[in-house]
Amino acid sequence: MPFIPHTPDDIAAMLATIGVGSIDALFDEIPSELRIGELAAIPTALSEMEIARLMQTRARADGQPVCFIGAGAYDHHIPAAVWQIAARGEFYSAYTPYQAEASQGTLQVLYEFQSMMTALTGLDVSNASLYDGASALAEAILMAVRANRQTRSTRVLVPRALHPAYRRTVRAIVESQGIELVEVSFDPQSGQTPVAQLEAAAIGGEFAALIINQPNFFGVLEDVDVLTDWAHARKALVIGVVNPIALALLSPPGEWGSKGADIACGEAQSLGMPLSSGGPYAGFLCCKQEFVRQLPGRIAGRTLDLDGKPGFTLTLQAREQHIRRGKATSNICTNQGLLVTAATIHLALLGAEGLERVASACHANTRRLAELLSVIPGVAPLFGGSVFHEQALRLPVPAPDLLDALAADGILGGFALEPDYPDLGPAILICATELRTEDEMRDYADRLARILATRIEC
Amino acid sequence: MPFIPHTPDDIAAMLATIGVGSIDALFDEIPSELRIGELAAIPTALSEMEIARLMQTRARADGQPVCFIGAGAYDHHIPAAVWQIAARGEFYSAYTPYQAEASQGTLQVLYEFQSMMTALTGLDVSNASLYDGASALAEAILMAVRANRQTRSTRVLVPRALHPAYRRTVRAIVESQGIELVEVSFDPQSGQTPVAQLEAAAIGGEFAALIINQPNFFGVLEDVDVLTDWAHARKALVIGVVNPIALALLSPPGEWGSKGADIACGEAQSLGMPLSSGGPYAGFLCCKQEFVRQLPGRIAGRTLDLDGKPGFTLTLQAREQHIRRGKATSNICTNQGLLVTAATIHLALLGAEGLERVASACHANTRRLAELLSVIPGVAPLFGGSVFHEQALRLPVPAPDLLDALAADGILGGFALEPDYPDLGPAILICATELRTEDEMRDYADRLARILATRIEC
Amino acid sequence: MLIHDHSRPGRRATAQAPLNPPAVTDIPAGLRRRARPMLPEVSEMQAVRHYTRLSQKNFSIDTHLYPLGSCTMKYNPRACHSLASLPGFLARHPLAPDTQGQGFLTCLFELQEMLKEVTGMHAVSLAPSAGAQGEFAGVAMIRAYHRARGDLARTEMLVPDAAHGTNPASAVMCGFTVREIPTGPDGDVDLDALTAAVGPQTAGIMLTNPSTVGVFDRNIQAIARTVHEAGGLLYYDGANLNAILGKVRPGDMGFDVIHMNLHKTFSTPHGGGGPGAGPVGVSARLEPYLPVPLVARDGDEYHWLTERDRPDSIGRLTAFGGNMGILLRAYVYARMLGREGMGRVAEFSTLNANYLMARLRAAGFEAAYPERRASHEFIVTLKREARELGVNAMDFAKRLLDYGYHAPTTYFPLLVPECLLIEPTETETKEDLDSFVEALIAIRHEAREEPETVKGAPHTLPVRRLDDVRAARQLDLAWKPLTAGENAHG
Amino acid sequence: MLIHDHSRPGRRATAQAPLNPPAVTDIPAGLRRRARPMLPEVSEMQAVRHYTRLSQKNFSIDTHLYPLGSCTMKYNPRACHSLASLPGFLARHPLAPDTQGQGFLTCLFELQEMLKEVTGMHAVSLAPSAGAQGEFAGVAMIRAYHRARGDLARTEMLVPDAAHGTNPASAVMCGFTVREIPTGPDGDVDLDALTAAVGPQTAGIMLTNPSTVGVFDRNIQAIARTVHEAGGLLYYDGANLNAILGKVRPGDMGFDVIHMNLHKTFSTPHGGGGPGAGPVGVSARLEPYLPVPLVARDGDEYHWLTERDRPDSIGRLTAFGGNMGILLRAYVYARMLGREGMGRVAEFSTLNANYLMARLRAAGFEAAYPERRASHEFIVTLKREARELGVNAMDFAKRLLDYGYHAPTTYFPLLVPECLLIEPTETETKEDLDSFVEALIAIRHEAREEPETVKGAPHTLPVRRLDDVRAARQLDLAWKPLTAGENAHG
Repeated sequence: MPFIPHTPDDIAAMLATIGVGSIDALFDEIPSELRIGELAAIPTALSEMEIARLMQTRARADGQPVCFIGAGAYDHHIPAAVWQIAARGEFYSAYTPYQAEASQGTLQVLYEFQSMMTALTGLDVSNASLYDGASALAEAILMAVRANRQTRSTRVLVPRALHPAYRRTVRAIVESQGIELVEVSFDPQSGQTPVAQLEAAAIGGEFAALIINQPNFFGVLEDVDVLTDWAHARKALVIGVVNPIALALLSPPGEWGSKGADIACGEAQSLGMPLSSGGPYAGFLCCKQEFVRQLPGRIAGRTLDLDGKPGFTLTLQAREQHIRRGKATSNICTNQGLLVTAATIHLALLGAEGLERVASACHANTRRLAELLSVIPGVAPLFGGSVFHEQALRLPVPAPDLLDALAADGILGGFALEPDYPDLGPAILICATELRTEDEMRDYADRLARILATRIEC
Repeated sequence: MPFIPHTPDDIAAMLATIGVGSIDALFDEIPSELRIGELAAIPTALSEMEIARLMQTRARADGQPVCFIGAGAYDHHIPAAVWQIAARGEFYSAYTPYQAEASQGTLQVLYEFQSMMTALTGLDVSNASLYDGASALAEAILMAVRANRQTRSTRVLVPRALHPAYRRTVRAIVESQGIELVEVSFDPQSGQTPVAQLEAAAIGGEFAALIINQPNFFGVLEDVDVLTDWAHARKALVIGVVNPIALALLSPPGEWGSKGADIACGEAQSLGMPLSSGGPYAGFLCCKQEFVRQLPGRIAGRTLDLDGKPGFTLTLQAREQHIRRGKATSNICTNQGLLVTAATIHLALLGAEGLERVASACHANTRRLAELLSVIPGVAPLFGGSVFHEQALRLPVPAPDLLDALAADGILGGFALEPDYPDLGPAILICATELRTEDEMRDYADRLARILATRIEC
Repeated sequence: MLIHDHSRPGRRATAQAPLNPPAVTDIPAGLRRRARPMLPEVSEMQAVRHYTRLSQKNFSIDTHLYPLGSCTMKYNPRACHSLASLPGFLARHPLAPDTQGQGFLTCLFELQEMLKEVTGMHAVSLAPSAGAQGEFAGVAMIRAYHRARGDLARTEMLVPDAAHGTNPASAVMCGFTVREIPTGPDGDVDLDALTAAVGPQTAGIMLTNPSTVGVFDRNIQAIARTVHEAGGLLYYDGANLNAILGKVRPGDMGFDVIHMNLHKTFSTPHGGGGPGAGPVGVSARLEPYLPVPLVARDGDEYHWLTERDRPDSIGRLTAFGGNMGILLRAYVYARMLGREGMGRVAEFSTLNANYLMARLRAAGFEAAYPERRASHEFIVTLKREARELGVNAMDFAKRLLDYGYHAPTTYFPLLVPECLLIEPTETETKEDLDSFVEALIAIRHEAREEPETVKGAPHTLPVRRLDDVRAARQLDLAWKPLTAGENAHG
Repeated sequence: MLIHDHSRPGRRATAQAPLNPPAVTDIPAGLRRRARPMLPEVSEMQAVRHYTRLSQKNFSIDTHLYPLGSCTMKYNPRACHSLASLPGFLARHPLAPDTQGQGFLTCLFELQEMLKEVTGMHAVSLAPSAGAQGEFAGVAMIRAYHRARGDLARTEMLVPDAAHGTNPASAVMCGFTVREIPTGPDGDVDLDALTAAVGPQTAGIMLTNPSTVGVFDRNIQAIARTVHEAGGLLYYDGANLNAILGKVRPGDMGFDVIHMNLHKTFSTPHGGGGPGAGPVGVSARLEPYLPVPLVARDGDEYHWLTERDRPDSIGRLTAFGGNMGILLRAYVYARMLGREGMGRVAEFSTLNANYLMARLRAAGFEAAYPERRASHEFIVTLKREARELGVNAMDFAKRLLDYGYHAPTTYFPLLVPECLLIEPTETETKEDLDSFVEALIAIRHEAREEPETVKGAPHTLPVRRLDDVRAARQLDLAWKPLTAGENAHG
């Protein structure tokens, strides 16, 4: 009986104390016709040694290709200390800090995380994380619509240059609450979202919020000050969707335009979370002080104990589902605590200067890779705007097949853009983080050139 | 400055406090002609990301072949919990528990380890480990010579069926102390060390101790009761060299013969320590109560604190070098504390019944592998005696080349015996632990048959 | 001390960032940050020491009995962590082709299959990132189902008063109004009230069974009949699935859609508040609406099904489809339990709960539903102690911390006054349960003899009782430097 | 509680052993064990919880300032652990062919080369498993050298009175007699005494420089000359190498053989008492005697040299040639420090020591060698406090634990009364050193005002001061069951 400590003596003594003859008797209130027999479709138990062998075989099968995909999840260096500490039993196997006095470790980590995210975004407050960047944006939208008392509109402007999966996630989550998402096109030359397109989208009337992503899905930098001021002039709130590594270099949402964005959210995966096929990651969500009571999710606060000593506790619980039930700001119950722990340690190890080095190295590597690839006939940058650490490239042949061919060589060559943006023609989005070496980038360029040479000949 | 926390402000303030103008001035007592410049042969610093990439490449180069080598180091399952806990900073980065009150974690682990080793060996006391099994045997010999007040001999009988590397290690360590090692042959049919050979070796006069290894290097089980009584009848002490996994099945040294072995030692690697190219492992050393003051190495004891509460401390330090200096029982200072921590957790997870299952599975797998290989023409068991989890096999062609050919196929086929035992002819020592599967063993047999078919044809 | 208090300008963990990256020169100045963010500047050892010491301030499964009702704080096998952390899994980009993830996809597919079998549902999606997101997905599927049938009048979701707060919150998020159904005095749903409440406006009912009062609703078949006959669907909140794993299946009880909390029943780590994972299972009629992605099998190949393959899906709940590493942990756990181990989870968690309830009752504590079998949890009400001794459930809970036990859930469910919801789980030993009983007896004794000791508890933890009111009124949610300029060169 | 106290007959961590191994039938009954060994029988969670909680009872680098003189308790970078634990390294059998270990052998070869460079020695063997084994190997090489030259009269090893106890013990293990050389009042070796002691019987001298009194011996060149002229060799005990790394090299000082403690200078984990690693370096004339195995390079291939290749070697010190995983950790550390980082180790460990000494002196504590520069460590003597206040060095040490600091080394070296040997290492911050000073000042104040508080310390640890005399007199070295029969079915 793996994980079950009961000895035959224990069982006998416990049943005697309860006053029943068998464990089975404890289920006697369940209608007997509902009781099941053997679960035939479930295999018999494996020992740890056996499951280890199986998982090792499967993990090896997945290989370790050289990754040039970004598109919302990034292959960064994670300091060894991050997970050696985050995986300590006291963090790993604790739950939501319902008993604050017995959870000061977790609570202080959450408070420090919140502090770091406000420093990065330039906003006043942060929650203690949400499921991921996309669902954080959905919550940000719900929050903005609740918070915008000036327009009372349920329309939200969403750039088409926002990550397609984010747009899909947002739709799935917010549309059932009667929110209307209005799409805003981008400029096919620069890849930016221009004011003219905003004007066009806003024709339908007032709107509660504008989403600005910086950099946008194409890696291109938006003119955030102009966009922010434009939205504020129309009484809309501004939601910034930002990359935390980019924030080491880029103007923080809190300083966009003359008043700053109202809400900022994004994906914290870049801060110490392995790619892990898509999760677990963590979304972050920050806002101006005035909206704090609309902020969903767990929030840790600093307070005093009976002796006047500082300590930490979950606060503003009156917003939450376990108190307000149907009237809560959200149904959210868990956060991504373990990932927040990793992100907090990660940020402590990097500091602002380390984060800036990472950002600079990613930027340089992506520029270098784009340069190497753009030498190949038919390959060229798709947009003219400045980028952070991703670059869209035009291709002479359809991207999906090409990427499959590269993958067979152990190279993940990028993200195929045409399925989501057929109007752009064959194109990929590439990313070279600080982990990529000159050799790896040259190897990619060589293989791409060779594959394209074959294809174009045919 | 990785790992150095000093800021320019710190440095300035510290130098001012000391009253010097530069860090360099702190070295002004060192003759200037001794001061060196750049260490040209040392490469420039790597970041963690860079050294990680390098080490990953190198580790991958070493592959993960299927291992059928034993010969003193064994490929066992290690529960995930073992190293997740042993590598916790509080165990990993603490030192020898000189301040007992601040080291109760380590000290209790040592005490529990000692308790477990005495239970396994059937002896009264254990130390808290030595470097490895071979050096533990050297210390056991030194100890036996000191402890045997009846013979005052410095001769020790060493079976030739003891691991060749153990014999070499013992020689390097004890011969400078005037100890004479007398080799005892084995029976070429059974692989056992017979009494007749002991008698022959003992002709030269009294001897302080007899070494008995169970199983012996060939995996063969010795007739330990007879050997023990023979030695005791000649006033010699008996040193058992034992495998801790085998002790789940085999009679413990403390019960050998009518009086039991006096000392037992061995290699604890099988108890939760990765193969790791040969170390770090841990040697164990146990003895009867009467010899405890001759036992070298750290020993933890249970005592009481000022309030009468039980606690643990290093004890019998009067034997040790930091007190007795030139008169100490040994120069040993460190033990293998971290490995002992792993072994203790490992044994707690397995218990006696789990250990017995492991031992049984190893035994069955090795028997099965020997059966599969012995079907191949020219391959046959070398000895007739019962084995634990290793088996010597006669081969039709020299072993070293054959093993190289298997290694190229990703199979570590065993240990070549003829370099150490040329009189045995071409032969290997194989081992199949509980980790080996029927498929792996069949695969080995198939490949061996194929390779031999080619060789014998030629 | 905060990590910020260890910070000094110019201090760094140098090894952790690229050593000499080229300067960035081609980003317009107007888009650049003016001052570095005020992140802590510490050495590597300072960070390691700070967070190691912080961790020691937590209670956790690995250190303490943690009988937090409705949270199933059972042992998290360490192998689940190490095997989900194998490099091949950890390094895989979510947008890597399926061909480069067959090992990973095989595990997920088999997990889907196992969850189907153990719940009796027709199909499973692993996408939801937590129980609450599973609830949202489940209710959204109910909505999609009625809409697809043109049954637009069904705007009301029935929720028992004992339900988790997430239930009504999720229903509202999906655009439903909530009608509360009372719990009867025996702990089962009040059937008459339910019958009165159902109607053409009924979209469905959200039920936890065993419920949050710790009993299995004996009328579940009648409830299912009543709701189904009214045209509604049944939603199963899997928070308490641990109590019946391998014994009874929600699908067999008549549920149309369920979510499971893998961080409860399948022992993935709670991680200080998450991540969870909340797969949803559905009956055949709801299958088209399952959230994406799903893993499909095609001969020996596994691949993701996405929005393109599943046009009726309620959609995508996160950008990359879920807490994959958590799903792998649940998979490893499920394979180690195996067929024969699933039922043992229910058996021994139920045995432990009933034993603990029997011992506490024998010691004079009042069970909320003494005439009922406990499921894997049960409620003790301290209303008598509160009245007679002036020491309430929260005081008992805080004092338990001093005895080295995490407190049970307090003041939930809302319908039992001064309650402790106690869930020992199957991985705790009899002797630890016995010690827990002794602690509660000792605290009650203290409550009589020296009530201030209990009311002032805890006394032995890193902090004493914290002022939650102050926390909410004088909000301090983030460290701020004393003056904005001080750290500007940070 | 011992793990044995959690044990119950029949309890197990079932997942951890093969589920159904065949019974063993072919081992003669006479060789079989009659009763199972009395190992604890616990569940997996019980083991995890027990050892996790035990770990929390330790002070360690990851949790505390640990200024243990002569032990160099510096930060152990976490990358060293994870990179030495890569599966390719961990799974490698020691007897696997060299062709299947090129990655591993490359690292070791490069480590040998780096250690040569940083010590100024001609050749290095990584074989010794710890400092003491390195000493043994070093002295054995000195013995082998003299013997090979037929110089059999050299039976005496010179050892300063301040030396580590391992020095005389190692010399004796190699068959030498030990003659002690006094330390002069300024902390340097008494040159006159040395000159008087050397002669044709002198095999060599074992020196630590900087010495254990925390100063660099300014006469090292004269010492080398004196011993060499008498025909003896110089042995360097590398315990204090941290103080001079990248600044001065033992080879340049004239040493013939040295050992290094990688768990000190190269920051491999101390692990609660080990494993260490004690590579030895030698001048050219001693190279033939180096312990095996050694890594050699042949073009692009690396391979082990063993007894067969090195007939004059003093031999093998462990069965498989050393603490390989520790050597890998040292390699990773050395590469992260790099050329430029080696000297910084000496600079900042020396800065920290001198700063701490200056602050303590300013606070009125007495340094043992106030007129000297501290090396990376220094001695404070509390003989005045002991005399005037009746509170001795051990009391100060124990009380420091209550203040959250591991104590310095106490009562070593033996020649300074009531001494604390304090080594802060380069990885501690100025502010932590300042707090340490404040703690010592506070304790001295307590020693005046409430001496019993200090003499009764520690007060805040898991146990109070332990009775070492009782431990040695009433030996309790292993758990034993109450009666032999009780657990026989265990």
